[in-house]
Amino acid sequence: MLLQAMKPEEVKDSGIFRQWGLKDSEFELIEKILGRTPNYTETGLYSVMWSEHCSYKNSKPVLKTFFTEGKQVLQGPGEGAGIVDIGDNQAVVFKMESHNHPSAVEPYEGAATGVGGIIRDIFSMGARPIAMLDSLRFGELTDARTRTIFSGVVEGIGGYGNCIGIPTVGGETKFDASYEGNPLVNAMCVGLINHEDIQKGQATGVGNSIMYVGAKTGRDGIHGATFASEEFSDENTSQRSAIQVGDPFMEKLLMEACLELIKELSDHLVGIQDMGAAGLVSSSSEMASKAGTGVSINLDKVPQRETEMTPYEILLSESQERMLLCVEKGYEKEVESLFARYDLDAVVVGEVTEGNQYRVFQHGELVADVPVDSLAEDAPVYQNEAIKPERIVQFEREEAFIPVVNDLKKTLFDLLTTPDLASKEPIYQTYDSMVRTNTVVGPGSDAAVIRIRGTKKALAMTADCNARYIYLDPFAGGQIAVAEAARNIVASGGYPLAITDCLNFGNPENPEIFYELQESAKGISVACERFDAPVISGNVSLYNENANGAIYPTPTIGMIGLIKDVKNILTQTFKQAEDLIYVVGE
Amino acid sequence: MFLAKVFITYKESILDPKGEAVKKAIHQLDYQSVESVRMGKYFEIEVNESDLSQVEKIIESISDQLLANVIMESYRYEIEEA
Amino acid sequence: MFLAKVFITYKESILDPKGEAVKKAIHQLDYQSVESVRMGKYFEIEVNESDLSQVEKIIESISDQLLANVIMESYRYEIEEA
Amino acid sequence: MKFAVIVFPGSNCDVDLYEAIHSVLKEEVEYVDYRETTLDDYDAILIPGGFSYGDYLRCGAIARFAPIMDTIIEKAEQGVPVFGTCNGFQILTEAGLLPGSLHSNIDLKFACKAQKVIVENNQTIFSRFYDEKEEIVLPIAHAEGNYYCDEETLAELEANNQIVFRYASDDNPNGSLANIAGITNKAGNVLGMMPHPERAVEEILGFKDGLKLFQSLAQSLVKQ
Ligand SMILES: Nc1ncnc2c1ncn2[C@@H]1O[C@H](COP(=O)(O)OP(=O)(O)O)[C@@H](O)[C@H]1O
Repeated sequence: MLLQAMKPEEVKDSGIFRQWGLKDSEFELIEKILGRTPNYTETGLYSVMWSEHCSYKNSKPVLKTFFTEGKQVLQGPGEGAGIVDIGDNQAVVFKMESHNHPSAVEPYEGAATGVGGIIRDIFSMGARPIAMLDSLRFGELTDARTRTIFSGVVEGIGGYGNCIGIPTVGGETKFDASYEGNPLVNAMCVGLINHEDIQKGQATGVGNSIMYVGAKTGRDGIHGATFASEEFSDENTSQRSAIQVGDPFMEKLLMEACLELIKELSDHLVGIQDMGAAGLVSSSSEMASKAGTGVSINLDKVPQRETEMTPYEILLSESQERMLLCVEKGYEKEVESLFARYDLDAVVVGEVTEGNQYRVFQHGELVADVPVDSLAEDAPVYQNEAIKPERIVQFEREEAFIPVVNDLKKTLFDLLTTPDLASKEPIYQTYDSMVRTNTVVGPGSDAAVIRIRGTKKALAMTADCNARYIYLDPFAGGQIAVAEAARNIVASGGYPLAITDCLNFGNPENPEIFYELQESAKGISVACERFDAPVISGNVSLYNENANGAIYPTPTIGMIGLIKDVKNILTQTFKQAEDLIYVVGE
Repeated sequence: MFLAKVFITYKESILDPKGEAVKKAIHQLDYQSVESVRMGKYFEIEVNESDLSQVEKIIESISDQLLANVIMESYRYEIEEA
Repeated sequence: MFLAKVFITYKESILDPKGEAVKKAIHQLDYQSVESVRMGKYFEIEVNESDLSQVEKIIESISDQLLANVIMESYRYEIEEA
Repeated sequence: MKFAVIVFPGSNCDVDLYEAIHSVLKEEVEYVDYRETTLDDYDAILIPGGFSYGDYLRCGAIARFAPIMDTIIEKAEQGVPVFGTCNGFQILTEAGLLPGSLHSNIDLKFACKAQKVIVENNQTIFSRFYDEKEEIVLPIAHAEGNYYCDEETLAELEANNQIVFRYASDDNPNGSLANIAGITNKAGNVLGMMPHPERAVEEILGFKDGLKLFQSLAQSLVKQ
C-alpha cells in the first residue's frame, strides 16, 4: 500500500522503475515527453507499454524488413491478426503467439492462457476460430522438471482447446537441452470470416463509449508483458506470484457473444480489441492511438474481482477473458443486453475524447494523464548491434561433416526412437482434433486440412521450424523453415497463401543473438517472396535464456494454404501395395 | 501409521473459475445466502511412519513439490494417528 | 456468517485413478512410506445465515444434489462461524 | 419430423449434431436454448457433447439444473426419443434419466481417436439399421467416459438389453465397466453414449458408421 502512495520524486529517486524494466534513459525520455516526472501509475503504464512485448523496441527494425505484400493480403501486420482473401467473399484470419515464460513457471495455466489469448486475437477481428496448432520446444525428457513442464503444457493446451471447442489439428514438438527451463509454447489460431465482418481495434468518434466485456479484473498477471521481456532467473520465478488462470468456459461465452455482436450490431460497433498483454492500458491506448483520438477511463466502473485495487493494478492486470469495445453513443444498452444473455458483464468504462490525451480517473481523481501516442507509439526503438557468432565463423572454416554409418539398421532404429522423430500420437490424441466436424486431415500427416463447409474449398495449415538449421546458418535456416512449411502445404494439396511467425530468440542485446534474429528474418523474408506467401502477422519472444545461455534461435513459421477443391487433398501415408514410389527434387 | 489430510486452494488473488461456476449453480438452486465458493483439492494420505515429525516433513515436502503449485496455490494439512 | 468446508471423496469401493497416479508420483519422489492416497474435492463455502441449523440444511442439500455424485462419491462437512 | 439440439452454455458439439441432421440426414433441426421450457414442437431431443458449464464441478453436474431439463425429463417419460452423446450422456446420467455415472478415464487423459465399437443391441429405435454384433468405428473425444454403476444396476442393464454399444474387451479406451460405451433407459427411448456418431456421417471426414444411428432414429419417427 505504501508503494502506491509514492510521490513522483520518490518513484524517480527510489529507482523502482528499473525493477519494472525501464532503463534510466527511458525514464528520462518519459520526463521529457511529459515535461514533468511521471507519477507512480504513469510510470507503470510506460513500463509495460514500452516493454519489448508491447513495443517491439528491439525487433521493430527487423520486422520492417519482412515481405508483407500480396494481392491476397487484406490485413497485414499491425492489427490483432492478419487476414488473407480466399475468394467468394471469404477470408482466413490467423496468427501465432508465444507464451513461453508463463509456461515455464506454471506449465498448465501458462499454456492454457496462451491458447486463450491467441483465440481472442482471432475472434476480435470478427472471425470464427476454426482450428488451432501448437509448436512446442522442451529440454530433454530425461530431466524430471522438463517432464513436468512437458505434461503440464500439453494438458494445458488440450484443456483449453478441448473445452472451448476449437479443434487442435497440428503442430510440432521438439526436444533439446537448450530449451531446458525455458520451453517454447507457440500457439496458432486460424479463423474464417466474411469480408464485411472484418473489425478493427480502434476508438474513433468523440463521445463514443468504451465498453468493457467479459471476466472481472483481479490482481493477476500484473507485469506479465514485462515478465515476457526479461531473462529468467530463479529469483524472478519466485517473485512472479501473479500468474493467470484461464477460464475456457468464460471464453467460450465471450467468443459467442462477440461474434453475435459483430453480426447483430455491426453498424454501431466502432472497434473491438482483446485485453491481452498489459491489459486495459494496452487495449485502450492502442485503440485510441490507431484512431488518433484521446480516451478517458473511469476505473470505478471496471468490474473488479478483488477489493481496493489501485489504478496501477487495474490498468496493468492481465486477467484473462476480457475484451474492450468502442460503441457508438446511444447503443450501450443494446450491447449490455446482448452480453447479459451470455451471463457476461458489459459496462461503459470510458469514452473517446477530443485531443490525444490518455486520462484515467479513480474516485473522481485524475490518476494518469499522458499523451496516447507516447504510450502506444513513442517507445524508443533500438538498433542493436549484430555480430556473426563465433561458432558460425568456426563452422565456415571447417571441412564439411560427412557422417560415417556402419550399421544402417541400428542407426535407423536409434533415430526412430529419439523423441524428436518418434510418433507424436500420445500428444495429439489428447487434443480434440475433430470438433466442429470439418477436419479432413487431422494431426499425423504433413499439414492439417480443414474443409470450408458449403464450398469446395479447404485450408491446409502447418507449423514448422528446424531450429538446428538456424543455429548453424541463420539465413539459410530461415529459408528452410519457410520451405518446409510450404512443402507440407503443397504435399497436402494446397497453394501457400501467407505465413505468420513467432520469433523466439535469446537476449537481443547480445550482438550474436541479434545477428541470428536479423539474418533468419532475412532468410524468411526471401523465401516468403519466392513462394508469394507474405508475412501477415506474428509475434516476438526475446530473452529466452536459461543458466547455460540462449535457446536455439527458433523462428516458428505458421503457414496457411488454400486447397481449391477438396478432391485434391492428399495425405502422407502409402495407400496400397504395388503403388510406385518416386523421389522428386534434387 | 498416520493419516494426513491435505487441503489445497488457490491463493486469494487467483481466479477460481470452478468455484465461480459452482456458486452460480447454487444460486440457481435458490440458495441466495451462499456468498462465496472456493473449490480446491483434498487428499487423504496414509503414511507408514512411527514418528509424527517425520510425517510432517514428508507431507510438507510432497505438498510443496507435487500436490500444490505454490506459485498460485496454498496448502494446509492436518495429521492424525490412524 | 458461517464458513462451511465440504470434502468429497470417492466411495471406498471405487477405484480412484487420480489418487493412484499421485501415489505413484510420490513413490517416484522416494517417499516409500506413503501407503495410500485418495484424492477428492474440497469446497469452502461462505453462507450468510444467522442460524447454524439453517446452514446445515443448505450445505447438506447442495452437497447431495450438486457437489457430490452420490452414486460414487460421499461427502463430509464442517461448519464454523466466520 | 423435427429434431431439437439443446444448447447449454459450453456445449460445443451442438454444431456437429445440427449439421449431421441438417446437411447429411437432410431433416429439419433447430437449436433450443437451455433456458427454454417447452419442447412441444419436436419429435426427438438431441443433447450434444462439449463442456457444459466448463465441466467445472463434474461433467454434466451443473447442466442438469438448467431450466430445460425438467421439460426433457417430462418428454422422456412420455416416450419422446432423447439422445445424448459424450457430455450429453454425462448430463443424462446426472439427471437420472440413465443409471450410473461417468468418471475419469483410467489413464486420466483426454482421448480423441478412432474407436472400435460393437453394436450389442440392434433392436432399439436408435440402432435398428445396424446388424447385431456389427463392428463399427466411431470417433471418441473425452476425458471422462469411464462408465460406472453398482452390480445390481449392471445386472439389470444386462437383463433388459439396455447395453446398446460396447468397446471390444481388448480395446476399452477408458476403463468403463463391462466395456460399456452406450446404454438406454429401460423403456428404450433414451440413449446415452460416449462415442460421437454425429462426427461419423461423411466419408470425407474419414468416418461414416454413425449415420445409421440417425437413420434408425428417423425411420422410427416416421413409423410412429
Ligand atoms: N504439439 C503438437 N500438437 C498437435 N499436433 C502435433 C504436435 N506435435 C506434432 N504434431 C503432429 O504430429 C505429426 C508429426 O509431427 P512432426 O514429427 O513434427 O512431423 P514432421 O517432422 O513430418 O513435420 C504432424 O502431423 C504434426 O501436426
